[in-house]
Amino acid sequence: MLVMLRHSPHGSSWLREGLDVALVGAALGRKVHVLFLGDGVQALIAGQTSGPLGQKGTHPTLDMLEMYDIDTLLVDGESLAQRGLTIDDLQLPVSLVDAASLPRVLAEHSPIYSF
Amino acid sequence: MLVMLRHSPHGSSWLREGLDVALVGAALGRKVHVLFLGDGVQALIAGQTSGPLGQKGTHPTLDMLEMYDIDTLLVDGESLAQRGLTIDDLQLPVSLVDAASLPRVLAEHSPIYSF
Amino acid sequence: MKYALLVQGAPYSQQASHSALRFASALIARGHTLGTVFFYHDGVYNASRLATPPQDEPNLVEAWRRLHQEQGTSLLVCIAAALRRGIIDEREARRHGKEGHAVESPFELTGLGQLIDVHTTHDRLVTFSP
Amino acid sequence: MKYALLVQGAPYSQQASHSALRFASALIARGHTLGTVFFYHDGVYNASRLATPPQDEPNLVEAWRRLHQEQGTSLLVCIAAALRRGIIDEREARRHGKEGHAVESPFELTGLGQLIDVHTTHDRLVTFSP
Amino acid sequence: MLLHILNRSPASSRVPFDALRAMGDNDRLLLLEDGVYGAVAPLAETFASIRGRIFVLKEDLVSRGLEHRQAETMELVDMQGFVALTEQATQTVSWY
Amino acid sequence: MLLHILNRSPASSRVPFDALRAMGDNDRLLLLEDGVYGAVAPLAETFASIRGRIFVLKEDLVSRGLEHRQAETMELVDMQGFVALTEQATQTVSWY
Repeated sequence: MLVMLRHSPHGSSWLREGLDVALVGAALGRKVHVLFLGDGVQALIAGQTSGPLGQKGTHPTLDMLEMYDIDTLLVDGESLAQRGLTIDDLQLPVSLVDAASLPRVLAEHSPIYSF
Repeated sequence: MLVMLRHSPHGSSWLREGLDVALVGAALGRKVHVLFLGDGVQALIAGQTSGPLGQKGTHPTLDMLEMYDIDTLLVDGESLAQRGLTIDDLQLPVSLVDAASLPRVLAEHSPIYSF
Repeated sequence: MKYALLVQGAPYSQQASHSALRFASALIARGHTLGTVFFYHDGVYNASRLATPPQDEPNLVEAWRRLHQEQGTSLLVCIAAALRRGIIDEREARRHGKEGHAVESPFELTGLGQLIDVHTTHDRLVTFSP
Repeated sequence: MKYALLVQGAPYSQQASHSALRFASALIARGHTLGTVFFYHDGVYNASRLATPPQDEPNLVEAWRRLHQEQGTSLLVCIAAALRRGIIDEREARRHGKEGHAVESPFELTGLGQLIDVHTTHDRLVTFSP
Repeated sequence: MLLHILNRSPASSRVPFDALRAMGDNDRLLLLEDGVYGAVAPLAETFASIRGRIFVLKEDLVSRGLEHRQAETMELVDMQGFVALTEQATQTVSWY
Repeated sequence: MLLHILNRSPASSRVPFDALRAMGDNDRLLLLEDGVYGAVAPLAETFASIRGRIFVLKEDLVSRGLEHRQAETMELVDMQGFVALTEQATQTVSWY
């Protein structure tokens, strides 16, 4: 299954709730790939902290993905570039997806969840 | 007072709830002006209907504004143009606000509510 | 075909619930089955029995309930998303020492695993979000 | 100065409530008063006494309540926005024949007029929205 | 073939552009809710590259006062037409 | 002088552009929540016209891992600095 993450951390619960779907899928034995797209690429920015009121943020969850055997982290290159980011800015090793490959990533996965 | 309406009808309750603030303000004797901006200009498109499940929409409320002595309806011209609309497409007579006047509209009103 | 819907919008704030309910009627009219509606994110607010909409507006909670009665559709509410939002049933209310509850049958609090399983038991999943 | 806040985001879905609570602490630290918090749109969900967040996350309903206790801040909830969203108090529950309620003191269901009046009784209104 | 479902207008959101980039050559796009504002010129030009594969939910167009204003590249479907599109697609992807 | 408060990023939303158009010559803009993504190049160029009048909420920048990445045109304020901005402005306008 593919979990598309399109929302940024801290601003809303979309990212956290999308990650929960990925973790539960993996816990149930599904092969889970994650695609970061749009504002979702900002989930990967290194150096995030918890929120000022103690909101946990999502960066600790990202570090847990590997423990759940979720090791295919795909990142849309154009979304990164639009935001002035490169893979060196990210907290985890990822696979860049270029413009030509993006539709193929979606075509090759089923089911697809979009958060 | 100025009520800025920046959301479209039917998609969410922002527009309805913003209009309610305008109506209640007028009912309490405040002089209320309304500014349609961004997606909010779409509130004025003529020929709207209720939703397929019977959702009331906001077009009947717009027709009630005059009864509440809310007769200054300001519309951001650039927001209209971006959406391919002209004042002939609208259900009510409005005053167009051009780019130079927009900041002045905000400066001249207090309080300002933004929905 | 057997359909499932994922509903993620609050009922009186966004159009997602309306669209999902209309889609539900249409798929049934075309001879399909609606097996499951899964409520996640702010969609869990659709399950509140305390919702008191004005008489002249659609009663969405009632519409979901009718789907269950007429079609046997399961109305599943993600428990983790629901608890923090105050959408608790009698059992959770007791467990957390709260008086009163917001969810009752035919809505069921359940784990996210049920959303994952939807794909093995249904032919299509369509998402309605704010 | 005397401040009022308008909060329009659901508490566990959007950052608006967090920002508003932090702003509240900061303005008090600077010697101002927080007279009123008005909850509108999905902000009314902040008033649900049934919210049951995980222990390791901020309890926002509790944080609002503490503001009232420590500062005397009025916690006003728009009644029209609240009723359709299932945020009802005991009186509304009785009136609509519902058992159970989601709002209790120090949150108060009130009309939109109170939001309009804020400007005559407060020096600043700051809006936190999703 | 995937059916992409979009409820955002290109006048206020960048999500439509992400959806377009993710679409395969045979994929289809359905505009619904506030997405239908994108069916009208000049916003409709956003979707020029998927001519023949773009659909608009009629009920949502009508309730917004946009009936008969959609660009000619847009094919109208009613709710049952939307269901038919989901039958034909292997799966759906929602953009919001 | 008005204080405009923006929680949307120009990468995903058009709202920042509406806010800029509505700003007077002396008005100020505060970026907070997801708005702080706009404080980093190249998105920060969106706000080139209001140099000297644009502020960024530090806590939100830090929690998103963007500390020290903001453009030099951006002035950082903490929550108390945000309150100070609301003291100085006659009123605030929120863009979301």
